[in-house]
Amino acid sequence: MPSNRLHKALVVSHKPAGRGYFRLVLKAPEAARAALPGQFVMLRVSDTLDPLLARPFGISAVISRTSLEIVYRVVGKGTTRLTAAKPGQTLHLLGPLGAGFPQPDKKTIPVLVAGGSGFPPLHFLTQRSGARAHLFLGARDKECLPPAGIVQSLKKTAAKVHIATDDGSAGVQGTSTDILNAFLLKMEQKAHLVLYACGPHAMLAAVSRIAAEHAIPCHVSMEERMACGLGACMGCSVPMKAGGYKRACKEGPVFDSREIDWSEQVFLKIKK
Amino acid sequence: MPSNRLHKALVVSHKPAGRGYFRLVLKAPEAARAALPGQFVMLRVSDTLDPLLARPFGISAVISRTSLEIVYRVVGKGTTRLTAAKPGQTLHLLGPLGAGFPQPDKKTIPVLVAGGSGFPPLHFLTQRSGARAHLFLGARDKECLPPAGIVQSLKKTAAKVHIATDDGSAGVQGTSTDILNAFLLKMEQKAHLVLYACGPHAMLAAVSRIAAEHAIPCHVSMEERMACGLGACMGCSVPMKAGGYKRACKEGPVFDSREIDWSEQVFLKIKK
Amino acid sequence: MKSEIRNPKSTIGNPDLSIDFAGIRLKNPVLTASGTFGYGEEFAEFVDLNRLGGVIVKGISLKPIKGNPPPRIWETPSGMLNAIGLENPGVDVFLNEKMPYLRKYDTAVIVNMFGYSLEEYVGVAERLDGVAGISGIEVNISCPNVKAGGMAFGTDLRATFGLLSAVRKATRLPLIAKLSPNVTDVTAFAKAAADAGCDGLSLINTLLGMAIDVRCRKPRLANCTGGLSGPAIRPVAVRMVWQVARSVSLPIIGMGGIVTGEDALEFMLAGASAVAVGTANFINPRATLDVLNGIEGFLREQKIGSLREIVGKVDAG
Amino acid sequence: MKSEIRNPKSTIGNPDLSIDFAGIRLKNPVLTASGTFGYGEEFAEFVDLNRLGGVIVKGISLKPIKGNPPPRIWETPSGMLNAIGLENPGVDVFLNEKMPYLRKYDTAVIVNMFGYSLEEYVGVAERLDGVAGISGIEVNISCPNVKAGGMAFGTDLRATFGLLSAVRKATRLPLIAKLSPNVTDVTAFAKAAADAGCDGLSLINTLLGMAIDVRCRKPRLANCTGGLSGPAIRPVAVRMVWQVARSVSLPIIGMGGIVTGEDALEFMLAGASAVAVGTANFINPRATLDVLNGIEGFLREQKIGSLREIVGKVDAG
Ligand SMILES: Cc1cc2nc3c(=O)[nH]c(=O)nc-3n(C[C@H](O)[C@H](O)[C@H](O)COP(=O)(O)OP(=O)(O)OC[C@H]3O[C@@H](n4cnc5c(N)ncnc54)[C@H](O)[C@@H]3O)c2cc1C
Ligand SMILES: Cc1cc2nc3c(=O)[nH]c(=O)nc-3n(C[C@H](O)[C@H](O)[C@H](O)COP(=O)(O)OP(=O)(O)OC[C@H]3O[C@@H](n4cnc5c(N)ncnc54)[C@H](O)[C@@H]3O)c2cc1C
Ligand SMILES: Cc1cc2nc3c(=O)[nH]c(=O)nc-3n(C[C@H](O)[C@H](O)[C@H](O)COP(=O)(O)O)c2cc1C
Ligand SMILES: Cc1cc2nc3c(=O)[nH]c(=O)nc-3n(C[C@H](O)[C@H](O)[C@H](O)COP(=O)(O)O)c2cc1C
Ligand code: FES
Ligand code: FES
Repeated sequence: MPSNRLHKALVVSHKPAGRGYFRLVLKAPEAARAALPGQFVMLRVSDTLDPLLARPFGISAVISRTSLEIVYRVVGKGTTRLTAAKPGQTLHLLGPLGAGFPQPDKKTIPVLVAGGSGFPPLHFLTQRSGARAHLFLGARDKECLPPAGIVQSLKKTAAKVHIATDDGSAGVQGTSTDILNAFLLKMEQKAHLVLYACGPHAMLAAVSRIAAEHAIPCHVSMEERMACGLGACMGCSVPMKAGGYKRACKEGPVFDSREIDWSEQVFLKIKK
Repeated sequence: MPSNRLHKALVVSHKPAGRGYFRLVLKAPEAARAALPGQFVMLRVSDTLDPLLARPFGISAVISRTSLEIVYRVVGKGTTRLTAAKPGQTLHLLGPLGAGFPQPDKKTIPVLVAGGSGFPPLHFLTQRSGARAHLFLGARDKECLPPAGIVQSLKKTAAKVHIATDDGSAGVQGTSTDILNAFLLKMEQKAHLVLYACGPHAMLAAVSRIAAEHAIPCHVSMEERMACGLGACMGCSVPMKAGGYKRACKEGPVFDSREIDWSEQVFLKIKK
Repeated sequence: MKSEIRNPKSTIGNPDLSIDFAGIRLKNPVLTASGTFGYGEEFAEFVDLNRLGGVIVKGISLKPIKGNPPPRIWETPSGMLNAIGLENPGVDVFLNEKMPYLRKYDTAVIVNMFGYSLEEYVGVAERLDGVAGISGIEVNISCPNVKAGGMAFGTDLRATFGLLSAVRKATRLPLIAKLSPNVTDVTAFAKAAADAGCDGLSLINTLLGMAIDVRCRKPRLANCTGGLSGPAIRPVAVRMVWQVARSVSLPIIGMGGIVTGEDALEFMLAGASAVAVGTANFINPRATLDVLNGIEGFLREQKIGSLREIVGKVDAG
Repeated sequence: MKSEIRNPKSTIGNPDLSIDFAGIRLKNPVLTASGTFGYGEEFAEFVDLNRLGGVIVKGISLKPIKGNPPPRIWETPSGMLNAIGLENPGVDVFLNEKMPYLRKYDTAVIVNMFGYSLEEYVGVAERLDGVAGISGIEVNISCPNVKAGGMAFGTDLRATFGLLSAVRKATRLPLIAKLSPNVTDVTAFAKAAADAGCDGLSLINTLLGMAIDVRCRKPRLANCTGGLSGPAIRPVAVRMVWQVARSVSLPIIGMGGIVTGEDALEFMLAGASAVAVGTANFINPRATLDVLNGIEGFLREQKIGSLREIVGKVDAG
């Protein structure tokens, strides 16, 4: 039973990327070949039983025919432990997992909105089809933006990167949704715009509201707690407008924003 | 409340020593200064909650005014994890702990008997007062003896090292207790002999029987499972002939072999 | 019926792992714990299902169940909390869409089921009875996640007996009662299951637990409490299997924190005839095979020809 | 009497951690769990006992207890099993040799005690009553290690009520009942303790567990089963504290796997007025102070002036 999604990934490089992030390059040829923007991997951060579960991370880039890039923020037990991984060692990697972003077609003008540590999948998306993309980054202040290296790389590939910070320490003062809204209001021709968003639930809810107002299709990538990443544990449920739940690891993490029951999302959710 | 027994010990060097052992040199000045042969330390092998407890290791040598040597065998979860400790990192070290061997006086001829991974405390003892010591090493076969480097160092310091293996692949064929017994039978003048033994319970029981037969004082170092190492958990009990138990970590690990209730020791014990 | 190890005089060289468990033929004692292996399909990419002793599927009810609002899971030291809320598509969808897939494999299919009333339990049992490819029924009387659910039955002796007796009448399939660990004396519930005519027992289900986000001042799970599983609970599970094996003659499927072959062997020495791998599937999709290979390797190493020489053989003095 | 947080209008800058627990004045809510801190002296080298809210000493009985044969402990995933067998020098030695040392410190001394019969419990209570320097009694009705011991009381409602009522009559000291987690409904035992006139509750004691050496085919503990403690059981402990806090008005000492200040705050949000640090003392002799500093730091960070704003304040929806 040869599986092409369970890998012993070799740590090729692993360095602090600034602003509390680490950049991890993993050699996992089959995964690198198959990876699509919006998909993720489950990484075991240690072989001990604590921390027990693997951690989900979006694929931030495919940097060679054989290697993947993960950019992660150190927020707790698992990511702290992960920082100890040294080049030359291997990590158990499961992936690529989930359904990524629908591939933008020739005419599409991708509008990307990233909040918090949600930029990696969008970084991968700009790599693949970013030439005409407008990217919106928002954060409390400059230090909460993605690492400088990532912002640079985004500026290189995307048509334009729009930045907003609550305190105005970088870009314009305000939120990513403020400047997104302003941007869309200025646009007469919205026919080919498609929104792609990843970040905290509250931000995604706001983005999907804006999308609805401007009648623009919107794809959101949902970060839910995950145990298996394979659709078996039912732990990563996202509430659907149609009733019931879908699994972020299987039907998602990318969903059409109109499918999601944001009320439950935003008000029932308890997550740092 | 300044404590001189809880240390962040710096890993100075950490290398395989052969025959399944690792040699770990730790910088912990206060501990190095205070350490006595037969005492031990509790080492935390990781900061995660699994493995949870610290591991007890005898002090195998004080190799400078500031550094201790530990020689450990990789037998399970904790020691396997410990092998990952890299020079430059620190380990939580508690010690020196327990009561060591009674200091041999001028006249004493120390007779040391080591089985299994019980040699480190005796190695330290020969360092301190080994000039006239006879050391007996026994093992199943050559590969189960202490690391070659340790055997060399023992031969340097001790008056004589007697080796026995069950299969005769090193030294004479037989057990350490066989050759110990033969050695003692040959001796007319036993007045100044004192036995010091460390190893598996069954071997210690045999040694103490031999000591009794030859009316020689005998000090044994007991390896018991330990949680606290401080005399608080009551987990490391050794049954006493007088009834009740004493704590290997506090009253021990070294006991007068005549104190111990070997029947319970040998027949109730369940340990790999 | 007591579990029987098949053809005992097998060659040492390759030990015989097959058993009859409560009348179910298992090619080996390694099963999948309900709710941790989906309906098999989710793991078929990693595990040749033909190699497993059997698959115990995610709990099935008479009608589809939506499940609890998120968050549904939280990691704890060497364990995890879950409050899935027994989400499942219902027995009809299971039979029409999941069973056809499972039938393709040469492995025992044990259907875990539950209800919110005695009638619902009976209803599911009736629908499963005689369905081709179903080897047995595991009755979840113990799921601690749903206030209205299993708990009430699984922690009340008379309710447990009444429920299992009713289900017993509704099916001729081998009937396995899955007991709750959240009780004072698990052996009393094991006896009640035996008296009700069950053929086997599964234990343990999850321990009821809770975790709190101290900054939000909210439970980590929307449901407040959830079921604790994983290696953290293994000592409690081994203890309960040992207690039950000594007090009831029904064969036992042992589970609770099994990650390695040695973990599984602890349960078997304590008295379990078979084992189920649960949470470990999440941290390693091939965990079931690792456990199987671990057991086989151990038997070889110890020159043991048959599981009969292991089951219940702990020397408790 | 319900616990009262002292002078609530303390300055935010340095939060007031002192409380009245069941009539016992505690300078802060951090105590030591019985059996994990000896009689204080063992840890005085690492912890200034004056900084602790109080010391709950190793369980004391009327006569000295030899304890169980070794091995007595075994490590498990994020936890440990122990079957010490309540070894202790007896109440007389305790009063003559241990209390004089503890009296030197400005910290509350709570004496954990037990017996093998109601009379023995009462006997110990009488001997402790009115002894200078003893702030309160914690009655261990729940130690799972000794077959003849606590278990019988702690898992039987009527026995629990009878025992605690008798002990209540024997002493005017604040009386704290330490409950067993190995029961179906811990709140029923909490109510029984309240009805018997106890002033406070401690929970949880250890969960009954077992581990097996698969090569020797013997239990890892000579006693077969033992008590499971450590971070592994924390979710069960937090759940039980939460359930009890909602059903009984007695103040609670929460314990079970507390290693950090945040762990302690989980218990306090769930409803514990004080906490006890147990197994963590073994992996870090300064654990009690780390927990204390963690709580204080959190209150500062969150600009909380008094514990009153924390205790029982989990928003369970
Ligand atoms: C599909 C997906 C893609 C992600 N991509 C990235 C990425 O590219 N870069 C990045 O920095 N982070 C990403 N995250 C978030 C990342 O998984 C968490 O930051 C990480 O799991 C935190 O683990 P921890 O042990 O350090 O934190 P802790 O808070 O100690 O974790 C405790 C538990 O909560 C879970 N958890 C905590 N935060 C989150 C979260 N935001 N989402 C899901 N589970 C969480 C953990 O997995 C763990 O089980 C992604 C999450 C998902 C679901
Ligand atoms: C006073 C003392 C001095 C020791 N000195 C040395 C030494 O110098 N070199 C050396 O190699 N070993 C020594 N040991 C044994 C060493 O502590 C164990 O080998 C080690 O704890 C094994 O841990 P593990 O997790 O790898 O093994 P595991 O078997 O996975 O450990 C499981 C549990 O059992 C305990 N345990 C296992 N074996 C022993 C043992 N033999 N004694 C006590 N506890 C055990 C562990 O501490 C752990 O709590 C000493 C033990 C004691 C008590
Ligand atoms: C996410 C999850 C879902 C579960 N769903 C069910 C279920 O539907 N029915 C059931 O009887 N047990 C269910 N269980 C309990 C497991 O089958 C098993 O009894 C328990 O997890 C202990 O085993 P483990 O520690 O190996 O996971 C579930 C457990 C988990 C973790
Ligand atoms: C080695 C050991 C000895 C213990 N002895 C006692 C005791 O004598 N009396 C008692 O009431 N509880 C005793 N306990 C239980 C602890 O007080 C505490 O309730 C339990 O360990 C849970 O807390 P923890 O997980 O922080 O250790 C003991 C626990 C351990 C680990
Ligand atoms: S993470 Fe298990 S179903 Fe999605
Ligand atoms: S190890 Fe705790 S008393 Fe000896």
